[in-house]
Amino acid sequence: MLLTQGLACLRGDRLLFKNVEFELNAGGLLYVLGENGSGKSSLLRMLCGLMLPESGTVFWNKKPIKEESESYLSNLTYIGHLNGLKDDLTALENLTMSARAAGNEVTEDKALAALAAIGIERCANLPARVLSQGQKRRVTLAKLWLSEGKLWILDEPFAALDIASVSILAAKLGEHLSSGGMAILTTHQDVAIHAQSTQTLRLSE
Amino acid sequence: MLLTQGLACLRGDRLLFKNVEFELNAGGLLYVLGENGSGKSSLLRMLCGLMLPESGTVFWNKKPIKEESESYLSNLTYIGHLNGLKDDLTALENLTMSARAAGNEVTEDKALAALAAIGIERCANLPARVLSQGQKRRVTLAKLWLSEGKLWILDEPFAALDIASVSILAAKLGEHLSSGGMAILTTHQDVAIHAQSTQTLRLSE
Amino acid sequence: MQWASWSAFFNMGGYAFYVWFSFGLTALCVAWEVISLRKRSKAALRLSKILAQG
Amino acid sequence: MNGAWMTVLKRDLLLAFRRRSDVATTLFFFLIVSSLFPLGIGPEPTVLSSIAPGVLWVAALLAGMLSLTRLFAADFADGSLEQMLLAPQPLTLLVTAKVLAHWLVCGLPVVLLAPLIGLQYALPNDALFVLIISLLLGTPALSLIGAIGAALTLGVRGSGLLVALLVLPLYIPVLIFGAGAVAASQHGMSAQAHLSLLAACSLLALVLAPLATAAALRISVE
Amino acid sequence: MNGAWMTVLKRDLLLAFRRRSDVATTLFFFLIVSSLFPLGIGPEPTVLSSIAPGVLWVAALLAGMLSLTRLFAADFADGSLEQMLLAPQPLTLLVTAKVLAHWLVCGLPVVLLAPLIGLQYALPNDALFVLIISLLLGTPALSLIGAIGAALTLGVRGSGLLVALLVLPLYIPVLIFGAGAVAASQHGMSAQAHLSLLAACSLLALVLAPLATAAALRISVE
Amino acid sequence: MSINWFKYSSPQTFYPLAGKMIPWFVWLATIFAIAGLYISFAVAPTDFQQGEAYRIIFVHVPAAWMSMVIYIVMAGWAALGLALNARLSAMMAQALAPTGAIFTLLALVTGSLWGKPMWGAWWVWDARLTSELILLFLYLGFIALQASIDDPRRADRAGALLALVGVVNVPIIYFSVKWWNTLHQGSSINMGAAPKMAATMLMGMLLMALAFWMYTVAVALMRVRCIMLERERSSDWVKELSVTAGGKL
Ligand code: HEM
Ligand SMILES: Nc1ncnc2c1ncn2[C@@H]1O[C@H](COP(=O)(O)OP(=O)(O)OP(=O)(O)O)[C@@H](O)[C@H]1O
Ligand SMILES: Nc1ncnc2c1ncn2[C@@H]1O[C@H](COP(=O)(O)OP(=O)(O)OP(=O)(O)O)[C@@H](O)[C@H]1O
Ligand SMILES: [Mg+2]
Ligand SMILES: [Mg+2]
Repeated sequence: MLLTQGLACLRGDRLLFKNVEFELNAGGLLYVLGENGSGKSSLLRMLCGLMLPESGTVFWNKKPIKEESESYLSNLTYIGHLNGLKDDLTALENLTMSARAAGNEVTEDKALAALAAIGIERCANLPARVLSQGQKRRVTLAKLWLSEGKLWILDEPFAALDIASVSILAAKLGEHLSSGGMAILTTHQDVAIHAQSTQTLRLSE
Repeated sequence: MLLTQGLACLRGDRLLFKNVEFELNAGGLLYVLGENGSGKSSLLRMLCGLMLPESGTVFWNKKPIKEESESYLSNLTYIGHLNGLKDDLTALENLTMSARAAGNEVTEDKALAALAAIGIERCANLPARVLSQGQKRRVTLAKLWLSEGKLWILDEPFAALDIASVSILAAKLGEHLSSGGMAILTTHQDVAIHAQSTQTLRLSE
Repeated sequence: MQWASWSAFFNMGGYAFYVWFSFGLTALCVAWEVISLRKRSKAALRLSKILAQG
Repeated sequence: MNGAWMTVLKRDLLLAFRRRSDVATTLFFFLIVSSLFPLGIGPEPTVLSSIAPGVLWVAALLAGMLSLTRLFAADFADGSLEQMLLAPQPLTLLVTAKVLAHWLVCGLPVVLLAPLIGLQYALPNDALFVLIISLLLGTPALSLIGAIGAALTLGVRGSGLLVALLVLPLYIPVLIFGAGAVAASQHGMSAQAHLSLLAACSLLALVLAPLATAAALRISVE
Repeated sequence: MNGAWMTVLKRDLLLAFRRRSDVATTLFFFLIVSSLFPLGIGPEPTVLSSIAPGVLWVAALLAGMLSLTRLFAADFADGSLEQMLLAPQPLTLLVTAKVLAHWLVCGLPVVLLAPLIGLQYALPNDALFVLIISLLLGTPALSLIGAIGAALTLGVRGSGLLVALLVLPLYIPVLIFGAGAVAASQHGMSAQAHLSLLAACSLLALVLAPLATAAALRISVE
Repeated sequence: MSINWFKYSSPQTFYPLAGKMIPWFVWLATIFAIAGLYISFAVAPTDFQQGEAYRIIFVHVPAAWMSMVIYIVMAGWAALGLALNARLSAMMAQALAPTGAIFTLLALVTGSLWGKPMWGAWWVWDARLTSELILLFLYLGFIALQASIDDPRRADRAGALLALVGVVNVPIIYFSVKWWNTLHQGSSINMGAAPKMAATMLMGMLLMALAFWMYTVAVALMRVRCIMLERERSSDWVKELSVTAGGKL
């Protein structure tokens, strides 16, 4: 359902990669691997449409994402390096409001359940500013439990997580894939995720 | 010559370490080790006098560094996480000016020789902004070849360096120590440095 | 011809300062722009030459 | 659709409430700047009241502009802006919610404070009234146009004064009509024409500025 | 000693030269702000020339203050500030070098541009002359006092307007004497007294401000 | 139809093409300027009201014209660049801006130099003068914005957007300034009152304007070449060029 043709990325005056092509269907998982600075995050941002490719196109259901923007975006859940949390809002407020701002009408109960699922219901009413790095990351990832989108694009989701949370997240990913979802991940860690079809894309300089 | 008594460090409301004590004499090398966030950089900054300790004192030649500030600082060369390079100055300008601003009157030739010693004379006339991470680090480290100070305090000097530069720097450190200098390092890498006496200080949570 | 003599021409009916300043400044701007562009182009070529050879 | 819009508005208002001191800073800036002039110019009431419309409007304009640097900066730094761009709702719409929140928090208080300062400048009552109306009609345009500048200078170095350079020239029509309205009423003329033009400026800005801001945000996030 | 001082000065000047556009922004801000007032107040030359001293001084003050946010920010972010603190030379001395560089780059051009704007405000020749002298004597105080604010707000969020709050009240004496000098000469009186007071302000600031700035820097770097 | 525009819009092919075009425009500019200067100083008669000072018109008016034309052309290139994501268009917009700013400045300065002997004041807050001043600010904003963004592609697009916003605003600014002036009080000076222009004067102004125009094209091409060299610094064609041109450096 997600298809790319001849993607190339220019940063400054350096060509990070060119001719990146893959096809991702329902239930498929794609790993994007490479060293620091090889362009993984740039690729994911391109797939989301946040960055314009130097050349090439990204297709969703056979149409360029530019033309299909609304249906594509309502199917997309992206979590980048940045958490997108407001220091002055509580974990719960952060989660509810960011879901609602993305057009996903969630109740407080649902949001609380999502926080519980990833094991931080305890912090629900603490302002994000006092949370530790890993806890912040988990509040952000709780969004996945509320997501109704088919395509998940996650930039180093396991970074800063402790072992227990990593396996919770891996299980959630497996569940998403087995129910016909798609996922694209970058990671520097080795995590087992259960998927029907797994592809690997390696970026190198 | 450098002596600490009962150093403690409080960050936010967390006590990072307490009761850190050591003595470092001519020719001595001190490794400061510990996980990320255990307080290594904070300790080094305390030793320089950039941060006030929560309790305890740092002595230079038996006097608290506060009282001996001028003689201490003119013997000290500190290189932290940050490179202190100006993007818009060339590598050579950066090196010369930062040495001169520290009261060390160097000629351009000397500075060029320092750059050559660490293998980046080629980049001497490029603005720092176009240098790669490792090249930037090397321009900063070139200061050691110009330094006349006895005490070197280096925060992760080997980070971002390639193998060749690591051994050049290790050799320089060995030379400094054998001529009666002192050095305090943090590092996550295993590098062999030739020293008369080596101590290790491990910070843990 | 308008001008009785060269000095009349340069005097511009008493408005020499204003007229010649205007025209002179214009010429100066033009010259400065052209020269600075040539310099800039040379500097760019020199830098990429360093990059090419280094 | 509406839900997302309301959420963005509510979130920004909530954040402003939790950060009350930031909001107060804008007001103080307005107060201090407009109090500097009597110090620089002298206490003569007739002079002061004749320059009051211009000075108050310029102070409002500077306060609004300087508070604008913050409009998207925090969202940009913490990643919320990316998420806003990826929402299925049109970005233009969400931008209006953010600008409305900014206006409610920074524009409206300035409007309410202005008559107080107007009194210090010995403005007569009906001019004070026109001052409030003109600020009410004009400050939305300031927020809307300023948003373009704020979006364009996201992540740019030394952005503090750059916003000023981009935005102040675009503010000039608003300044002219706004100060003109007050001056007209001071001279016993009708402020009607100026006020209508001011409203027209705001309407035009309401139509065009969110589009431009959204485009600028997309460019900045890249 | 002298060498380090000269080097800091030279480096900052060189950097300013390489970043000309940043410097230019300050000047343009000054220009734009002082052009806004006629637009708000009206083109009448007599009114304009009577408010010119105050307006020009306030604009200079705002431009100086807003450009100050940058004074230590880059050094703080890239680590040069740490190195400056570790230099064996007294920090107070190095601070004066940085402030001098800032004044040469942001203050002096404003002083030189001011008469041009004074012409736009129909100031007579001798008032223009006093304007230049007063700015020459007064702007160093602005830079010196502003440096304290810039050092205090390093690494504090939303610092843009916070600096304003800290610094503007301290600027008031300078504003009063500066604008007063020009106004006095406009009214045919001697500007001597005002100018002496202005010079006294600058001298006092020269003695005290570097000490305070150095202390503030030590606190911020921790 | 047969021309492949995309070929010429790549910097690598446009660079030498521009290099060949520059001398032509320089020559044209020189010829027009000589003719224009000849008319302005030798042919045009003395004005019975303003004396010789009126000869400033031969730089003032063409400079004022160019300042406006260049802004529009610049915005046009910017819009094209934004719409087609064409790098060359954005570079052209960037290359035009400084020249536009210079002409604006020249119009202001020569206007002042004219105003002093004619009105007795260097400056009045007249609608036309004020809007020319604001135009200068718009140019400067564009230049400053582009100068402070490091990523050139982003700088292009941000600058283009600003230029477009400015173009929408220019008429609004112009009319508001006009209104402002007329509503407050009648300005005592009216520039429209200049004497009916003789055909020779018009001719002189037109020639000078043409000279400025050709000069603008030549300078913009020169600047666009510099921008290409700087941006594609690490590409093969620039490296090759720099090495072959090395002897001349
Ligand atoms: C700083 C002062 C001045 C500025 C900024 C300025 C600006 C301009 C501008 C923008 C134009 C072009 C307008 C158009 O073609 O529609 C123009 C044209 C002109 N200016 Fe000025 N001007 C200034 C001073 C003067 C003075 C002092 C005079 C004469 C006393 C003057 C006489 C003219 C004339 C005759 C034209 C041509 C009008 C036309 O083509 O319709 N200007 N000026
Ligand atoms: N605005 C920019 N201008 C120039 N170069 C840039 C810019 N942004 C990023 N880069 C460079 O692009 C490269 C790719 O960055 P990217 O973030 O995509 O890497 P990554 O593979 O995700 O690395 P990591 O594993 O560290 O997350 C880096 O080398 C970076 O320096
Ligand atoms: N201003 C501050 N307020 C509160 N906590 C802080 C502050 N600055 C640092 N810390 C905390 O102090 C701890 C020690 O930081 P420090 O930089 O000394 O660690 P480190 O051992 O050098 O780590 P690394 O190996 O990553 O360099 C960290 O956990 C950090 O979160
Ligand atoms: Mg990454
Ligand atoms: Mg550390």
